[in-house]
Amino acid sequence: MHMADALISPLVGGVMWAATAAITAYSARKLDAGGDDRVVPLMGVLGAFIFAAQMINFSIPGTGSSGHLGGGMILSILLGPYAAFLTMASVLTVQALFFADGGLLALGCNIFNLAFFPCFVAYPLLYRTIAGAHASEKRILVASLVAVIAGLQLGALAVVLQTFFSGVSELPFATFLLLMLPIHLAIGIVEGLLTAAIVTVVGRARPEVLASAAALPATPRPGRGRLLAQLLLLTAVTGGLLSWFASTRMDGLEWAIFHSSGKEALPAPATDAHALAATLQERTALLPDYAFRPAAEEGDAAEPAAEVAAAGSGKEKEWPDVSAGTSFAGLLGATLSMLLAGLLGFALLRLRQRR
Amino acid sequence: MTRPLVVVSDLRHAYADGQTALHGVSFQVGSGDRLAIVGANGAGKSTTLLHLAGCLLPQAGSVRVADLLLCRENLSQLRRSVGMLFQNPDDQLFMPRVFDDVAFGPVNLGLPADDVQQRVMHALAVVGATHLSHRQPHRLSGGEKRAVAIASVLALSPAVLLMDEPTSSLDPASRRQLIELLQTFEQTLIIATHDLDMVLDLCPRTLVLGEGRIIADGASAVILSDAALLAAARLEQPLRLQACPVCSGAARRPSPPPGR
Amino acid sequence: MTRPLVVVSDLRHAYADGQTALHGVSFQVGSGDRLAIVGANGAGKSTTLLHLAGCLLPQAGSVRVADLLLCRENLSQLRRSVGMLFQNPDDQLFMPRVFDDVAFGPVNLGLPADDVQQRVMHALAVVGATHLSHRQPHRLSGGEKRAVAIASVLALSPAVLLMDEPTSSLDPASRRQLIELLQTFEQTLIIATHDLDMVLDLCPRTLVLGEGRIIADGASAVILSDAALLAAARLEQPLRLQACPVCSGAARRPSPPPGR
Amino acid sequence: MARIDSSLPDLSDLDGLACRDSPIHRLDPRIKLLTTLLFIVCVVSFDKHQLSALLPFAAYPVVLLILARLPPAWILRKLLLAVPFALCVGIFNPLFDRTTLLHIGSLEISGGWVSFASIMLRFALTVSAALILVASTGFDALCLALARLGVPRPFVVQLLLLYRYLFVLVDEALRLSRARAQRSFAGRGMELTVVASLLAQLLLRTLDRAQRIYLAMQCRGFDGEVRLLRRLRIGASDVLFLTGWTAILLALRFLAPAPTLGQAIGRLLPS
Ligand SMILES: Nc1ncnc2c1ncn2[C@@H]1O[C@H](COP(=O)(O)OP(=O)(O)OP(=O)(O)O)[C@@H](O)[C@H]1O
Ligand SMILES: Nc1ncnc2c1ncn2[C@@H]1O[C@H](COP(=O)(O)OP(=O)(O)OP(=O)(O)O)[C@@H](O)[C@H]1O
Ligand SMILES: [Mg+2]
Ligand SMILES: [Mg+2]
Repeated sequence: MHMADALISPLVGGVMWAATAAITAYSARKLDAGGDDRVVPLMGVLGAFIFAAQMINFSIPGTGSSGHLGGGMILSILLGPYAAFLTMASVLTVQALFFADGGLLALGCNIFNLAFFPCFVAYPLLYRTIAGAHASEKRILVASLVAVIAGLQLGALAVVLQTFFSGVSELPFATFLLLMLPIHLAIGIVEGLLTAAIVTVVGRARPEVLASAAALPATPRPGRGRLLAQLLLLTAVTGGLLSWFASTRMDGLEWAIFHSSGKEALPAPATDAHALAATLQERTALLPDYAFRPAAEEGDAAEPAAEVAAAGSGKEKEWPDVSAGTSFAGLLGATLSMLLAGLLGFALLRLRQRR
Repeated sequence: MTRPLVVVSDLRHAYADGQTALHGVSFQVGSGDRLAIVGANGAGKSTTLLHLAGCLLPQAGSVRVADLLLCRENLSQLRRSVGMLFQNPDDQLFMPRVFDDVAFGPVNLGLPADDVQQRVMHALAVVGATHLSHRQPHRLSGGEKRAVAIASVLALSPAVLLMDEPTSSLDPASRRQLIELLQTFEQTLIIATHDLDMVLDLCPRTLVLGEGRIIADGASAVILSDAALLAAARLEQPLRLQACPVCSGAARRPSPPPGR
Repeated sequence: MTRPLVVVSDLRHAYADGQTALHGVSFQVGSGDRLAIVGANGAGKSTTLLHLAGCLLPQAGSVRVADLLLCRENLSQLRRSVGMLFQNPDDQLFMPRVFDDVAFGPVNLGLPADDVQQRVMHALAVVGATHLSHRQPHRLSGGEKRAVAIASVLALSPAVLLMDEPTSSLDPASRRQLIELLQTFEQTLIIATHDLDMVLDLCPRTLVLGEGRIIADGASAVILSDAALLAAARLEQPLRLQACPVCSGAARRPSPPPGR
Repeated sequence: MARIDSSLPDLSDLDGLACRDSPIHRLDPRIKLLTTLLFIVCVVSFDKHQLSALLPFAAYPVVLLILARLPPAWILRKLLLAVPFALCVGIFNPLFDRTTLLHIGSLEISGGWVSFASIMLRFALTVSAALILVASTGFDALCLALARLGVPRPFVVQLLLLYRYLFVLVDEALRLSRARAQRSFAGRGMELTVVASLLAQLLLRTLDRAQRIYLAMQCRGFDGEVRLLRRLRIGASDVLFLTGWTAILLALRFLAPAPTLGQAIGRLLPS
């Protein structure tokens, strides 16, 4: 599932860009240090393979809908995490540029969701742990299933978080999450099965391919620690800088909220699901809330979740009344400027034809 | 003679990128005939075959096979009477074992297991590949792959067999074996190829395509010795006719090799 | 004659899966000679060429090109005097534009930009593909791809040109053009092929491989008319040396085409 | 995904468009890339109920489209192809946000619909800007720009190879699925096991191909480094383009002339 430019704020997009840029640079450095130049064409062609493989779709049993191969996990199994990450990143870049899947600003989010989680989390922590170096076919099946599902769930969660923090979509956090996770569980099961089946066939036909990839180091432990630390630091710095910039220089409303909520200590990890849900709802209420009020009223942001319903019915607070006139004026102005743009275009066109 | 089994009339096709591959092609093939389709690279041979096999639907004009009009509704019925051999056997052999691959079509027809077993063994026997049934397709030699690919099509006992460049990349002995095998077939054969010597051995009738149009349609012996026609279609005489002093006075003889 | 440019002695090679591809192959090629390597599928032709190109290192025996022994240390030096044309031009044209692709080798040699430019344009001119320099490889026709692939090898001005099945999947006219182009070359040529008619036109000398061993080595005219030898190697006489099916009584005459 | 199948011709179209010549095509790809990014950031940085301030941004794609001589119908078609996701998420806004934000006559328009419209507008603007960038630059030039802007080399080489072999492998996959369709009847032959062995077959062939490509690269002196010969040069027109658009975009972003203009006119109108 791709994030789109239209749904994210520059802050979220920027932070994710910074994070993926860091991982890309890190992976590229690791790859250079590996010193195996055979991997260069291999990565390129496997990236093209992922595209081609997505053309061949299959029916998901019992649903009548069809799915296709995602790619992050199978690339990790064949190439190891670093090369797999770079390959997935390039696949997503081509999708963003040519198929308008996502967009340039959302590219950071998409690479993070669809490449980082499978390659740097699910593969080393789950697949490698379960399958080991010389896996039996049963272990491959279990490992692929678990790892692919986990990777996809993390990705889906990240999509929801990014959407939520961007605040463009009105979908409440919990609802969106409840939409996303089950769908991605179903997709994950099918994709896990498919991944396992492919790995098994390749393992039978070319055992050496899997063996050489399994011999590659998965993320080495100290490296992983440092990577994560760097990532966190970088993310924090970018986030802080951008939100400061935003709150002082741009129109600030949305960002100030984010900024202040970002400074609050995150709620302690909830031990029971109920507490978690409550926390989530509280946070959910935050953004819809601010969206309906002028900046002045923005103080009581911590109102309970019932706010959503109240705002939904739209009876008590007639906030937008004041701005109805403004909005009308805005539309008028916009129409005029569209007209101007059209005229400009027309003039250019004539000028060109004259030449 | 026999009444036409395949009727193509005014078939046109443009690919999605705007490239027009066929500008109105019409021909008929009788039951049991063997037709060769020849022409330069990009002339439209493969596109024509893909229509007959139901892989592409006509954008204009029509295709009929065994009195069945090619359209979306008739597709799966039409595919039962047509078998297509793709140019590269690797494209066609996608199951893990030779047996599974040959059985793929019959199983999808919903036949009972015994029936499938029998069809598969028969098809493998026809191409002389019974001993390969438990091998993995990608470990076979080029000639073996070709034989298995043919078996996987024969297992559906199609009335029409379509072949796209069946002899390319085979060594001369495997090529000869294939030609001899095809000579024993009684199905209707339509072969797209650059191998004009094979045409001479196998197909009484030849259709010459050029830039999506039919340039000539007639007896192979006549067409393949018409040097001017062939040159116009970016072809040349079959090599055996080039060397023959009777058939081609002007043809280049191989120069004597210089001594070392 | 000239002193040997390429010396292969007792070359053996087994692939990682245990398959022995070469069981001791020895031959020499003089500067400016043209040698054809023929044999059945899997005979070891490509494996031999890969050694000469420095893509594989000898496991036993030795390979010398221009007095340079093939070993890990000499590899990059040796590759400057050898150029290899792979069977599938798609595998060889890996850069986004034709120009970049032809420039790939010279740039890697570390030549200054002007020099590279000049070499590229010269190489493209030799194969008549100057007009293609800004095209993208995936939009070229089969024959054009082949020409560009040759240019990308020529740009390194190698002393020895190795070619693996250069005529496969070309239409007859493109094949003829390629043969005529190669006839103008003065480099040493070593060609692995199934196209024995091309051998007759291009290579005075032929080496026959069978199951990793040399079966015969000598003048093409002699070898290619020795039917018993060729049959043993799963080959057959070049088509032009075979009897003309139209004239000779024994050959099957094509039956008249069915009336339409 | 049948989409790649049907988008591939579009991809070739893109190549064709990138080969044309126009003032925009001649600009340095780095400049175009940076301007496009700035444009996208400006567009998405507005509040979600902003519609009027967004509309003037349409000037950027319109002007570039015309200067670059790209067919508008083509961009529109691509936009429509990519619409579903933004639509899927955006369509919830009217459900969850029903506060009336705007009266036009007796018609009440809720905030949800406004933000939905805003999402769709953002979508149209950002996607068309990215499409124009690619269609007027070409993939290889963009990769070159990325390399010059400091993107790690392995990643760029990767992109180049991926793009080159996309066409080759998609063709291969198309042939494989055609061969499968040939022998599939009445919906059978689409099972997971079949798809898995089909994909495994494609993967094995891809691995072989990668090996052959590597050998071909080695034979021409490949040592792990792919060097790109072409130079990029930033000229006066590039500087002009970048500074001009930066000024315009920032002005549109921070001065929001449309509402102001509208208000000014609104005051003139008899209310
Ligand atoms: N998938 C495709 N998309 C766009 N154009 C195509 C496609 N396939 C073929 N073409 C074009 O259609 C025309 C006819 O192609 P076709 O494959 O039928 O030729 P052919 O006679 O089989 O050639 P060859 O001898 O090279 O196999 C060519 O110009 C080709 O470039
Ligand atoms: N990468 C490989 N791994 C294992 N075995 C291989 C490999 N490449 C070739 N072989 C085997 O080595 C032998 C020689 O192969 P080679 O490719 O040299 O034959 P060839 O004469 O070029 O055949 P063709 O005419 O089909 O191209 C064959 O038995 C083949 O199966
Ligand atoms: Mg064809
Ligand atoms: Mg070979």
